Amino acid sequence: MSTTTETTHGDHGAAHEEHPNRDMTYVKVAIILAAITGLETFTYFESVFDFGAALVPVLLVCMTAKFYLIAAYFMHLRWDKPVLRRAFLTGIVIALSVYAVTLAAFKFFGEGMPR
Amino acid sequence: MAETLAAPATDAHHDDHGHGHTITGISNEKLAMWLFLGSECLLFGGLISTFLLYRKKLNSFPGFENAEISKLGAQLFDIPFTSVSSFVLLMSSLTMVLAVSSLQRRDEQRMRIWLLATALLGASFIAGQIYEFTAFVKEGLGFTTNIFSSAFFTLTGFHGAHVVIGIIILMTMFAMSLQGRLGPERAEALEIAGLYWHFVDVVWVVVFVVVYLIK
Amino acid sequence: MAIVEREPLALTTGEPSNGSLEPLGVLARPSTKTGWRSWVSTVDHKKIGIMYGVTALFFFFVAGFEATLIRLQLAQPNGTVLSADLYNQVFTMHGVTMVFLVIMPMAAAFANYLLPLQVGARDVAFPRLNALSFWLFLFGGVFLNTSWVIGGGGPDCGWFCYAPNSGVVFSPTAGVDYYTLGLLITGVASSIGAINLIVTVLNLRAPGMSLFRMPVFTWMQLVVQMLLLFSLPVITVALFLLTFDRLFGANFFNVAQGADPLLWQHLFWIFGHPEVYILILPSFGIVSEVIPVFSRKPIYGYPFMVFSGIAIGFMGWGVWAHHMFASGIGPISVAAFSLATMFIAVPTGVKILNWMATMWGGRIRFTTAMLFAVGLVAMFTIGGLSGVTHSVAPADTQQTDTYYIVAHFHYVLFGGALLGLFSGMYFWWPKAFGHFLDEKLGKAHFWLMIIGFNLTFGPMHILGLQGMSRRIQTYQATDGLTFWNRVATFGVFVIAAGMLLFLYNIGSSYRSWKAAGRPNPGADPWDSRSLEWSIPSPTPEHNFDTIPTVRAADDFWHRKYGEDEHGRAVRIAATEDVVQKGDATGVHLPSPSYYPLVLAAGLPFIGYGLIFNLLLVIPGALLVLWGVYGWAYEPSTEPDDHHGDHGTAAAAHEEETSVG
Amino acid sequence: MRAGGWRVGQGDDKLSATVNGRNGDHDETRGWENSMIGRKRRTGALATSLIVLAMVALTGCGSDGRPLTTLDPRGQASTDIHKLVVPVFIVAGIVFVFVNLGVLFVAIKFRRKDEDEFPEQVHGNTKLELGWTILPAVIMAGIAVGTIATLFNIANEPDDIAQDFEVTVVGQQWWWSFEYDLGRDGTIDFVTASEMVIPTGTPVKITTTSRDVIHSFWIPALNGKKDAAPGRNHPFWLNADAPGRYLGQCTEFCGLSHGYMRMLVEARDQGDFEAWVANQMKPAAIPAASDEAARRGLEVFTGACTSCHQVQGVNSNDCTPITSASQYDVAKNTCWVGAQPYAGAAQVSGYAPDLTHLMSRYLFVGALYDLRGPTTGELNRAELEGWIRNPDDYKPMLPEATGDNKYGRGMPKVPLTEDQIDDLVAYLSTLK
Ligand code: HEA
Ligand code: HEA
Ligand code: HEC
Ligand code: CUA
Ligand SMILES: [Cu+2]
Repeated sequence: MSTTTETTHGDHGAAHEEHPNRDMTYVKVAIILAAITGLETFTYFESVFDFGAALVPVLLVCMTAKFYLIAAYFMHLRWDKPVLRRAFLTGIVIALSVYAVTLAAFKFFGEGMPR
Repeated sequence: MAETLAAPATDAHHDDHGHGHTITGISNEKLAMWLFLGSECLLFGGLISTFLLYRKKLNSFPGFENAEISKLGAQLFDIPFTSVSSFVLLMSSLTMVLAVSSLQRRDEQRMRIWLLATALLGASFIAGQIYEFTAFVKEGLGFTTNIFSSAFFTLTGFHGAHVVIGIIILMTMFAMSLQGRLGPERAEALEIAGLYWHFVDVVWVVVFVVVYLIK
Repeated sequence: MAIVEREPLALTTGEPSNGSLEPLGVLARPSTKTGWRSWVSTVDHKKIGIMYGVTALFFFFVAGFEATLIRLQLAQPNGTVLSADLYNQVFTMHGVTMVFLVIMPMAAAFANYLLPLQVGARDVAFPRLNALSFWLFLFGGVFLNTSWVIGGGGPDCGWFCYAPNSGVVFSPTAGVDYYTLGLLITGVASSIGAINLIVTVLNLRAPGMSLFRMPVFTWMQLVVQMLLLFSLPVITVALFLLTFDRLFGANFFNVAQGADPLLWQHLFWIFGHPEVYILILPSFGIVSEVIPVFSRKPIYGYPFMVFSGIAIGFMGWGVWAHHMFASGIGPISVAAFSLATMFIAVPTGVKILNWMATMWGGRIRFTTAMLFAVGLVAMFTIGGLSGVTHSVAPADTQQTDTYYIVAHFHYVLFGGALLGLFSGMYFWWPKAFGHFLDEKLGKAHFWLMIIGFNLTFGPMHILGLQGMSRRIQTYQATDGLTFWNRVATFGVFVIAAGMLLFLYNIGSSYRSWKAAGRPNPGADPWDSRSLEWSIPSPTPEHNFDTIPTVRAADDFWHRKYGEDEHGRAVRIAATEDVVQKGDATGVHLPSPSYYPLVLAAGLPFIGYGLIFNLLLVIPGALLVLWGVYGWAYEPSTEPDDHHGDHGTAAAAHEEETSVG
Repeated sequence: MRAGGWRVGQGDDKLSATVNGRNGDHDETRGWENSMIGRKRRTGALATSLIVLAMVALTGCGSDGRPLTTLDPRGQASTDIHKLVVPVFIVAGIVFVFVNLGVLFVAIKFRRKDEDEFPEQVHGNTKLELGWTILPAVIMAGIAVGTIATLFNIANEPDDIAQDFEVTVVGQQWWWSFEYDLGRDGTIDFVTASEMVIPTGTPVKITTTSRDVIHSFWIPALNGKKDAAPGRNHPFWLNADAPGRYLGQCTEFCGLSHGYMRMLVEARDQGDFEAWVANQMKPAAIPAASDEAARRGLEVFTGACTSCHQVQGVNSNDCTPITSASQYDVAKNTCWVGAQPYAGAAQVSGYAPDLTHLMSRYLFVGALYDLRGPTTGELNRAELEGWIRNPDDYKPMLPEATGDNKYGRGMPKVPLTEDQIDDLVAYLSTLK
């Protein structure tokens, strides 16, 4: 994978400066993503290590981190115009808040769920 | 005529550099894709919430606390297996972004390889999902078995359908590339297809944690 | 002149333009500019807008006929005009048709026609997708209405189709399947349309047209399209769940399995409440254009108008459960949603008062368009105020599902949305068709509508408070509800007379215009403010000879008028000198295409297939495939249409992502 | 079929006669003049509001002859609601007058008179606009305070709620049943249909639920609505200030005969209520041998009707006919929803009204028809026979499972001879 970087860059040089070669970054991000996925999977083996009450928060943090990394790097939001980020974020924010409220109305959070 | 009216428009900026030939500098297609992805958040959000609600409901439903039924719920999950397919899908995002990157640097040959790799990884994810589904059905957890199963198959099925559509798009682009219709000048088209692909991956990131790992 | 020519713009996606790609398939492009072929293959936003309008008007008569049946049935106790079963289908289809096939597409008609003009563009961002939206809407609407003739009657579940009553156990005929599949089809249409229009507004603005120089109508449509974009997926989920339940035996609303019937309600109203603002905001936009023009004053408090629109859009997301105050969601949820709902009165009030302030001190011309606009201000307020009385949750438990609610939503929908749309019709008619609608007939139309409307729906407030439930196919003589029901039934005939007069007006205005030798109304017949009036009437196919450069809000007005030391407008240029001539030639426009039509035509087949026989899915899927691939292999612009001297920002883009 | 003279909603004076208590020993003076139906509007109740008065004047005076009106509260909750809504109506009325007169004024005053004249080009006034942003917000905040207070006031069970019994209100297509749990111990002691009886003064704890689709329980004079949803139990309470008969209507669209799904709440004095309860607790007596028609009727009944209907003392626990009254044990009866923890809806109404004390009711068939004369208490034989002869004439239903319609709902037309119908009515009229 890493060889990609040099060859392509050498071939085409400065003519395409608007497309900086980020392949190394992508690979690094992918390694981090893989590592987080490993951690996530690890939580499943409770007999090896029990996260206890921290399980859900840990998983949610892992999930958010992966989400962020993919959206920011692979989807270029980091480098693209803010309008695009806002369009996507609007969707996420509306979805999160609206559905959280819905679930709350069903008494989803907390113990038990009276009918 | 008033002076101001004759004066040249100072704010008529023509920032025609980069991709943008529009007033925002973003191409129509890319903006459209992001808007679409924004709206997809609400779609998957709805499916995920339905699933969460019904998983919890089933557990508290009278007569359903017993072992036999809960066997027909989350206990069936084969986490190591799903972890592998999650990993496969994750890596397909890497190959996708490398394909885009290759095309941007005019390396069409390499782009085609990455593209094919992405499609293959996507296909193996789908194969894994088909295997998982058939295993569940064999265990007695069909689409119509209970509220949990309906919600589970619908959510993962919608995601699977998105992946399949993504594979079709990727293969179409692969074919176009072979025909010479996907040159570096159309790198953005590939990038946009990639956005869709990454989004489908991101949805799985959420599904994997929320559906499979959190009990 | 002051208009700075904008540079021609290149194709963004580098579609090869060497002409090597032969259009594929049997559907060769039509070359005619007139005749039915030019309509079915058009990708011109103006023609599409007009088709939206015509279709919506047609459906209005259908739904209005259904309303008339409802009123006839209710004219006296124990009515026998309709059976209970038919009544349930009729009111369901009345509501569904009015909401999804009348107001939404009528608003889409205005959006399509006007947004590109108001932001100074040559077309929408994706002209073929635009055509696809229209055809999907048309076929979805027709599909929905064929339930009357094929397959055991219309849906009988009410327009919000609560589960489990809409499940296959309780509604065994195919009616509800038409509802779910029909709304899925029209939903796709609206989603595509929303993306298209948002991109158009954000990306294709003329130089200098910053967001805060956009006309208020454009702003309101932008908010509406955002609401559509994010709310449609929610009802899509709901509709899919119900479809899966009904057709494939899923358990989403199967209470015996532990499903919760409130899930549907939440999903529906998360969509449904933004939906009602989707219905009203376009009309708010129209009125915000009409009132300034006929008051000869700028809109009062432009920033407040814009921000209140945005605020309504945002707050609209947090109030959905006010439709569920009696549904048993628990006092804390009820309290939260009650409070959230109340404060929507604030931004809406800003709009009402700013319109009044716009008129204040103006020199008001009461054209028909202005009458309808002022009618909205007065009538919508009544509906809004009854809305406030609903938002008081304990009070709403007495009001919900009574005619008091029916009164509320007809006041906001008819007295708000519909009056606004009529105002827009009278206002932009000359722009679209090159002649006026007769003002005398128009005013008669207006008064018949206002009087009939109040006669029909005013009494419903009383009926509701006196305890008349909605969706009942009849009431008892001893309920004491007969008198006001009679009045309401009488009212609908006054409305119908008004509507027939409107039809007559359309015909007779056209004929007398023809008889008078087709006099042209000129580019700017009303002395207006926004860009669409700076180009000839009817709008030339290429919209703008040259894309204008914008320096201020109401740029066109400021080309005509300056201000003297007292802040009074003074003419600085003759209108004829500042308008465009419409004589540009060789403007590069997107070519017509049949493929949107082909693609859209596949979906009803798939729908029928799911309902009756899966074999029918095959021709449907083939049509869709044909559409998609024909589309993908057909360049959006014919190579030999390429004249090159006037590029366009938008029109020539190839939608490569549309393959997926 | 719906003879006017028999209608409960009739506001006539002739209905103001006293109705005798079923047990005879209670000389009930509640009668019709105490009921909200046909009762004169309470003076002064609406005098608080000019606007509401105007509205009421428009409607042609109060609740007279309007059994379902919301403007004439007769219970604690409905009165609270009314006290809340009247000021809101006033505020709305003021804004209405302000805006509409304002529009009228502006329209007249600022008409254009001169072609060429131009007004001052005012672009706005931030202070003014902020003013009319804040003012409505303040008004709404005021309304919000009252709303929240009333809301929780009504949502919370009152302290003096009846401790000795509670009622589960069950909606089904297209009638209501009321399951009384004496002692609030979770077992259902008796069941009525269409008519529910409560004591005056004390609030009564109610739970709404449903066997099939969503219905909504609404007695306008006593409280707002509460949906009855399958698989869900919604807490609710009712109380009536004075004895009377309060009509209600199902207000959530629930299919074919939704419009015909009504119910009645009858409030009785405490003693009267207790007598009623005591009677309801009794199983039905087997008709005396001398009453041959009724005996024959019972035979027809067990042959044709008990597959759906229950008569305590005749049907067994598992809903099949029994031979002796001793087999009847209400605590173990599994035919009733609520007799055990609610485990999801049957999805389809396989249940029919309990007829044990049919003749203790005045209305039947979704509280739509008079079973007995409101003044005389005399059996409305024609209606009852007609109903048994052809139920579909009275109420659109889908009793037959046909084709797509997999489950029947409602009462079928049972093939009976006229003699059999006469006998049935003779038997049914013994079910006091
Ligand atoms: C065009 C569509 C539209 C619009 C704009 C509105 C606007 C509002 N609606 Fe309405 N509504 C519907 C369409 C609409 N509604 C429909 C279709 C239904 C029924 C669905 C069904 O059941 O079938 C419904 C039902 C409905 C309910 C549920 C009732 C029930 O079923 O029990 C409620 C409850 O809160 C409600 C509230 C409101 C409020 C508070 C507003 C506010 O936005 C109104 C704000 C406006 C004003 C208040 C007037 C102007 C303001 C001023 C002049 C300022 C000063 C005012 C004050 C200080 C009060 N509406
Ligand atoms: C924009 C939306 C809109 C509009 C404009 C209307 C317009 C009308 N509506 Fe509608 N209505 C709804 C949206 C709308 N409605 C909705 C959402 C519901 C809820 C449905 C549900 O509960 O599920 C509803 C429900 C509803 C009910 C309650 C039914 C019930 O609960 O049982 C009633 C009852 O009177 C009614 C009446 C009318 C009338 C008389 C008109 C009139 O204004 C119509 C006037 C138009 C015409 C008359 C047609 C034009 C003229 C001709 C065709 C000429 C020829 C005329 C004849 C042949 C008579 N409507
Ligand atoms: C298949 C079931 C079924 C059978 C058999 C049946 N009924 Fe019914 N009956 C019903 C249902 C359901 C209702 C409620 C109808 C409504 O009000 O919507 C009802 C209502 C009634 C009522 C009115 C009860 C009330 O309080 O509202 C009477 C009386 C009655 N039936 C008598 C009979 C008699 C007598 C027979 C036998 C000849 C009979 N029924 C057979 C289902 C049945
Ligand atoms: Cu039961 Cu409506
Ligand atoms: Cu709403």
